[in-house]
Amino acid sequence: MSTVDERTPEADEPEVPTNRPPGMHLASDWLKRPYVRRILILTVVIAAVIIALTFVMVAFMNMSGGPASDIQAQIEQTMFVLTFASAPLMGFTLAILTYSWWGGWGKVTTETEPTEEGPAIRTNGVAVVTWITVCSLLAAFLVIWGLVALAQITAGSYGSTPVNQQPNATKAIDINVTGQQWLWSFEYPDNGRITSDVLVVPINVPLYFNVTSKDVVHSFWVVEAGVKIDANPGAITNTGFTPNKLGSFNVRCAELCGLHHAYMETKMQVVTQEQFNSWVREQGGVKTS
Amino acid sequence: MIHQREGIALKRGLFALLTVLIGAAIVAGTAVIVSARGAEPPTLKATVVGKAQTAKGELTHATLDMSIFPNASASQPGPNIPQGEAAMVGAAQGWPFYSPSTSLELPANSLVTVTLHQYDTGGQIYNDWLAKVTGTVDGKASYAGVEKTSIDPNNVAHTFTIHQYPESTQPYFFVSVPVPAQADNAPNEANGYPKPIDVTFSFITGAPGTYVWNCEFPCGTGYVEFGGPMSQRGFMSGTVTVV
Amino acid sequence: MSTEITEPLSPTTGEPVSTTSRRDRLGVWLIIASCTTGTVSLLIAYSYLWSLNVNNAWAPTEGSANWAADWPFWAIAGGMVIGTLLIWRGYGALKKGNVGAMKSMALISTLILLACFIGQIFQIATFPFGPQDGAYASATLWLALANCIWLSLAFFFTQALFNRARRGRLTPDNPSHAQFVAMFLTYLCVAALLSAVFTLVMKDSPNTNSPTFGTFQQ
Amino acid sequence: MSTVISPPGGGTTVAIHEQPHVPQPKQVGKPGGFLRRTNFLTAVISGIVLAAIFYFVTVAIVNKVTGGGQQDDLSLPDGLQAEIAMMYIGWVIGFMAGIGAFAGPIRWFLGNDLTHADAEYMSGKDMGREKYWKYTTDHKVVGIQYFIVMMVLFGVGGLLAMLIRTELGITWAEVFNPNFYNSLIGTHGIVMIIAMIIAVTGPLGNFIMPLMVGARDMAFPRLNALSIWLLVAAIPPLISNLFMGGIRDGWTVYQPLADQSPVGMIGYQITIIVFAFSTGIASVNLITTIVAMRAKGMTWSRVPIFIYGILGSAIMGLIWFPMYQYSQILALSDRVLQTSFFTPASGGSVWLYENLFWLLGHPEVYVIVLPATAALLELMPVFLRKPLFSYKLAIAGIFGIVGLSAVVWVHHMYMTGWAPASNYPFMLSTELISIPFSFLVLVMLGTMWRGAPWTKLPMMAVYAVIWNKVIGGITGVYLSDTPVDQYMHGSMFVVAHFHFMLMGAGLFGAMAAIAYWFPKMINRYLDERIASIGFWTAFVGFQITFFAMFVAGLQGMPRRVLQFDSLFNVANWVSTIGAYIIGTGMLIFLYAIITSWRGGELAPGNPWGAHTLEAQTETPVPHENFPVLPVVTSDPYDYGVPDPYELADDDAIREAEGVAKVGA
Repeated sequence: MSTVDERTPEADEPEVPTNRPPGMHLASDWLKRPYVRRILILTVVIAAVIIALTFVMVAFMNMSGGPASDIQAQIEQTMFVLTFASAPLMGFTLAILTYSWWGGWGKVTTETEPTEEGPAIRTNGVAVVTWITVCSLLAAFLVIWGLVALAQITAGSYGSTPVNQQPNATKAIDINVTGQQWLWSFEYPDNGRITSDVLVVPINVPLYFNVTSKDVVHSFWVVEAGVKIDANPGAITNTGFTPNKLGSFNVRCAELCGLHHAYMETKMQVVTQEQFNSWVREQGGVKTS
Repeated sequence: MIHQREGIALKRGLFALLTVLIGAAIVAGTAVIVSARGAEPPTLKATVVGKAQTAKGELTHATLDMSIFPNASASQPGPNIPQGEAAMVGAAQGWPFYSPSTSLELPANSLVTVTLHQYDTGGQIYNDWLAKVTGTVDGKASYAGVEKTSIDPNNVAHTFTIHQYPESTQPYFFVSVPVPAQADNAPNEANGYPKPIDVTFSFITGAPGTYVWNCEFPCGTGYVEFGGPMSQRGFMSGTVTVV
Repeated sequence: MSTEITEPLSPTTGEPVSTTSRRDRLGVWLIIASCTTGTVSLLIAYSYLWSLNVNNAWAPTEGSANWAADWPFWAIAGGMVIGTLLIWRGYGALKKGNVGAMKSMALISTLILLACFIGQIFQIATFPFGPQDGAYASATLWLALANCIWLSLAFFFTQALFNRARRGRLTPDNPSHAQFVAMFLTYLCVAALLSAVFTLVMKDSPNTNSPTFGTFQQ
Repeated sequence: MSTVISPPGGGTTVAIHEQPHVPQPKQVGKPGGFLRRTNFLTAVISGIVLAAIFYFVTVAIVNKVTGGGQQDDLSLPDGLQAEIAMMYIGWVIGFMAGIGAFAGPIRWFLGNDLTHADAEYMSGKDMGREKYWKYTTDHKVVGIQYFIVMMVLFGVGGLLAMLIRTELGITWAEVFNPNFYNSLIGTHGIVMIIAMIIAVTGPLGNFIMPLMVGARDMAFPRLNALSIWLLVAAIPPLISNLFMGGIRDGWTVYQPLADQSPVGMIGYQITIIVFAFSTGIASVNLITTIVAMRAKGMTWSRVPIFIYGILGSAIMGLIWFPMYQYSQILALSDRVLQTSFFTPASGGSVWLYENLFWLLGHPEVYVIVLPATAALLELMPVFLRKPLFSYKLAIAGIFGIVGLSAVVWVHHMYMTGWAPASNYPFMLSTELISIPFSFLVLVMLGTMWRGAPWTKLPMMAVYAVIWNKVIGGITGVYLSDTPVDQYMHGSMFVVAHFHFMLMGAGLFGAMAAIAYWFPKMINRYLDERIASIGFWTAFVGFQITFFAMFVAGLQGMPRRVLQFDSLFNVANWVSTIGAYIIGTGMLIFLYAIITSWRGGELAPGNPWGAHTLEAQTETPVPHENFPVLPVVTSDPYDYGVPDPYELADDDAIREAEGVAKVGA
């Protein structure tokens, strides 16, 4: 087989058992092996491709006009970080996969079972320990980053603490979101309890949503703002965000809710404070002081 | 020997192809049958009656005439969903329904006047906001001749609510009109139903698009009375096509 | 494995019964583990609904007059415990070679469990609420129903022990089935006692200001 | 006892001699007794009869109670709820009675224990094809029965999948009525989930596992037959829901929406309740067999890794399935008895349902993925002629997953708002579970490392599966991260992700495993060429379908919708084309199975030169599996030649790193 020379060691490697310290321990020796070099190159290439793909993913996420809030921006940033962090390991895995599949270590294409046995590698302390360490560190990093990001987002959307206890949210607007089969309706308790089928909100003002349902479970999803919370019957859930982009965005239902689930959609119009006040007035409400 | 092998390979290839074709045929057949079984009722076109002056200038004026029956009867057979389908979904004579059809077709950029003849009893609606008239011309509807912007939320029979189809390229469209209930002891007339309450309202359609509409009053069966006719096309929900 | 066997062999596999019964015991343990999860999910349902009091509809209608009486739960559980102890007792006697004791113990235990079964049905029939009367009613009803099903099983098992002892299938050197039944009954007792404790301890819900269904009033 | 087989590693063999004079209980009637007269046909007949009886009796009772009038309380669901429920229950009981499932308990109750003759009849000894249609206890028969049932389920689920993609591909119209579409996705989901749960542990766990541990049969042969026939009895109610209004709530059938569904929902609930029994019984059987019936000398450090995979899967199924079962029991009682566990207006909680459901719902994913992964780990050394890399790490990975699977379910409920604070700990546990998974990845990579693969379909499939696993893994990292999940939850991205895990890793892994053990089960080779064509066509189609679905999800397309913004059109068109390619590939693979089954090339006892025990007995497998029970003297991975690179350093490193030397 043509690949035999790759599987037999380099000239400077011991052919027979010796008492010299294990070659595996010398990274330099290890890196001299041709297949190691090739795999490392493959790793770099694949990792680069993966990282490039992240930009494509985020581009897709922003196709409908987002991000319309810091929360969505933060979500996209988190995606970048997650991908960057896990790209090397993923690249290495796929590199070995590709290399072995492509036949870098040889191939047996015979009908009968192969006559040649591979190297009897039962385990390898260095490899195991390194791998476990790296994976654990990676996981630890992802968790920590995720926890911090979650804490920030929760703060940004007021988590579940009432809005008046929010230091930065003194002028926030309360909005009662009602999901029912198969409509969203929005009530503005601060503005004379006017009700609307479209979510009209002023830009750069923190919004605080109380969400509930009249019947089954819905999920209140302001797509471009990256905010999602279930509307549960018999319970009130909270979320919120600060729109930072003028325009019209999508509000969807993200939990199957029956016949017209697919049509349970409406718009979020982010307008200037003046436009908002005039809208409130023509709805017969009182404008926020 | 080799020859035989190839013959076998060819034969097997053909049979594999055959398997795929059979599979495709099964899928296609099922799709056709099912899609035919669940077909929407025949389209109800709004009749154009001429021109009308509106805030948006002179527009084509079309009218639409529908009735809401509390149950099927000899005089009103009810939506003709296939017999088997009816049995499967437990469709009962007692299911209320919009008549003559639930698949509506309206002319684009025109004034549409809808008249509903309402024969059904009712009660309280979950969301008081839906007892308000929304999206019609100057937000009013005429109830037996009286113009109102809202009705008593404790005495609603049904609503006629057109809402957005998940399509951002077509104009946003939302119309919701509550329909008051008959008195429970209203005397029946010859056709077995009480004297109808007539509700008339007009709205202006925009550019062509597809929408859906449904009743928002819990007039079905099951949990919160939104099962049965409420979750079955052809009774209390349908499509609106603006052409 | 040598041929001089002091203990009987399983007629179907030819292995010594100690081997097969060790295997069967493991199986019984696993079944009990699985059943435990089931009981736990009923208890979760009870305590979770109790803690939430959704829409203020935990309590059965107005006032605390409609809580189910406590003593039936304890009476039934007590009966089950006695029945179980009898089976253990019979098993002990059986191992010592006293088949007659096993027979009588199994018979008495059967009668006790039958009484419990009837009592359980009576309790369900006389609950001061129907299944529709809110979360407490539902959860309590199902704790009782589950117990009812368990009891019918237990009755079947103990009666079977009696039959098998009579037919000479339970012998001092092959007593394991009595032990399996006793093990399962013990689990049933724990389940029954747990539901008795839950229904005793968790009555008025701790959550008094749950939101009214479909509104924003807390 | 003429033939003596030599166990791997060429150890000594001893025979457990059948005792010639085992004292037998009195033989009642002919061997087999009642079971001589029962088979599938009698089962179906008695099932239908009893279903009819239950139905009409209940109708009579209900009419007596309600006075036969039209129901006046509109809050009751439409249709004949209790009647239909009782009909299904009647079907199940009647079917099991007709197949003879109750004969055993009754005989035990009366004390007429089985004789050896009875047992031999029940295990289908010297019986023709009809044993596949009877309550046969032989694990080889049960394995084949599972194989057939699994393929039927995949057929149904696949058909529904094609219908779904057709609807989503035709973006300009509603092909199906929305309520039918909703029940379509629900039925597709649950049928496929059931099929995947049994895909490996069913056929291979029953047929191969006892051979692999060197046992003559499963620990509880009659429970084995019970589990398969319970499964068969459970399927008709599920499929019939499509003709009774359907389940319009997705496979998770979240309450209380499910209460609005027509009577079809009852079919779903009965099916899950029965299927949970079937799974529980099967798990008890698998675990006991693995723990108590291993061959002499097969210590825990010599057990093939596939066995560990089955064991882990069975443990999770055993412990967690009752949660799902009870959630459906309570839902059924909400429907029929009007209790209020999940109806908030009268004190129920939707969060209670979601918790009970996902307490199984997540471990179930590993119930599916673990055996498939373990099967690949099992066959890689054979085709690479190398030992399994770091056997103990693989075991650690499997049990790490089993342990952690119990504490991650809330990541399905990040966005339900039931306890926002719980998102922190559960995000932690969810990310932690990636560590044991990484163990398994390292084992696979290490086994590949410097090995020359024998390019047969099973080995090539391993590459495909690992690729899918990596994609599923990285997207899983996004979803397990609460902030990102806030965008992804309930979107098509999730759908694509779990298809990469369940189908990409689970189903394709199962296909590889089937291809590997097909010669042993059917004693004919699986037609390499046709099967490969089918496999790779399906694989390519799979990538197209679900990468397009990722795109749709990122663009913000929610799950379970039949009409959507034209922004998602392109992605869905591509996805549908890909789905049709998958269908084509799967049909070709199916044809390969059928044709090889009927007239494939006969296979020897050990077609791949494996060292595991099932490869040591001849094919077709004798009724007693092994003429002489084997004795194991080493683990089955003693492949390969001493490695010049490693000769010097093995022990030094192991001492240095404290990693124990594995195997012989």
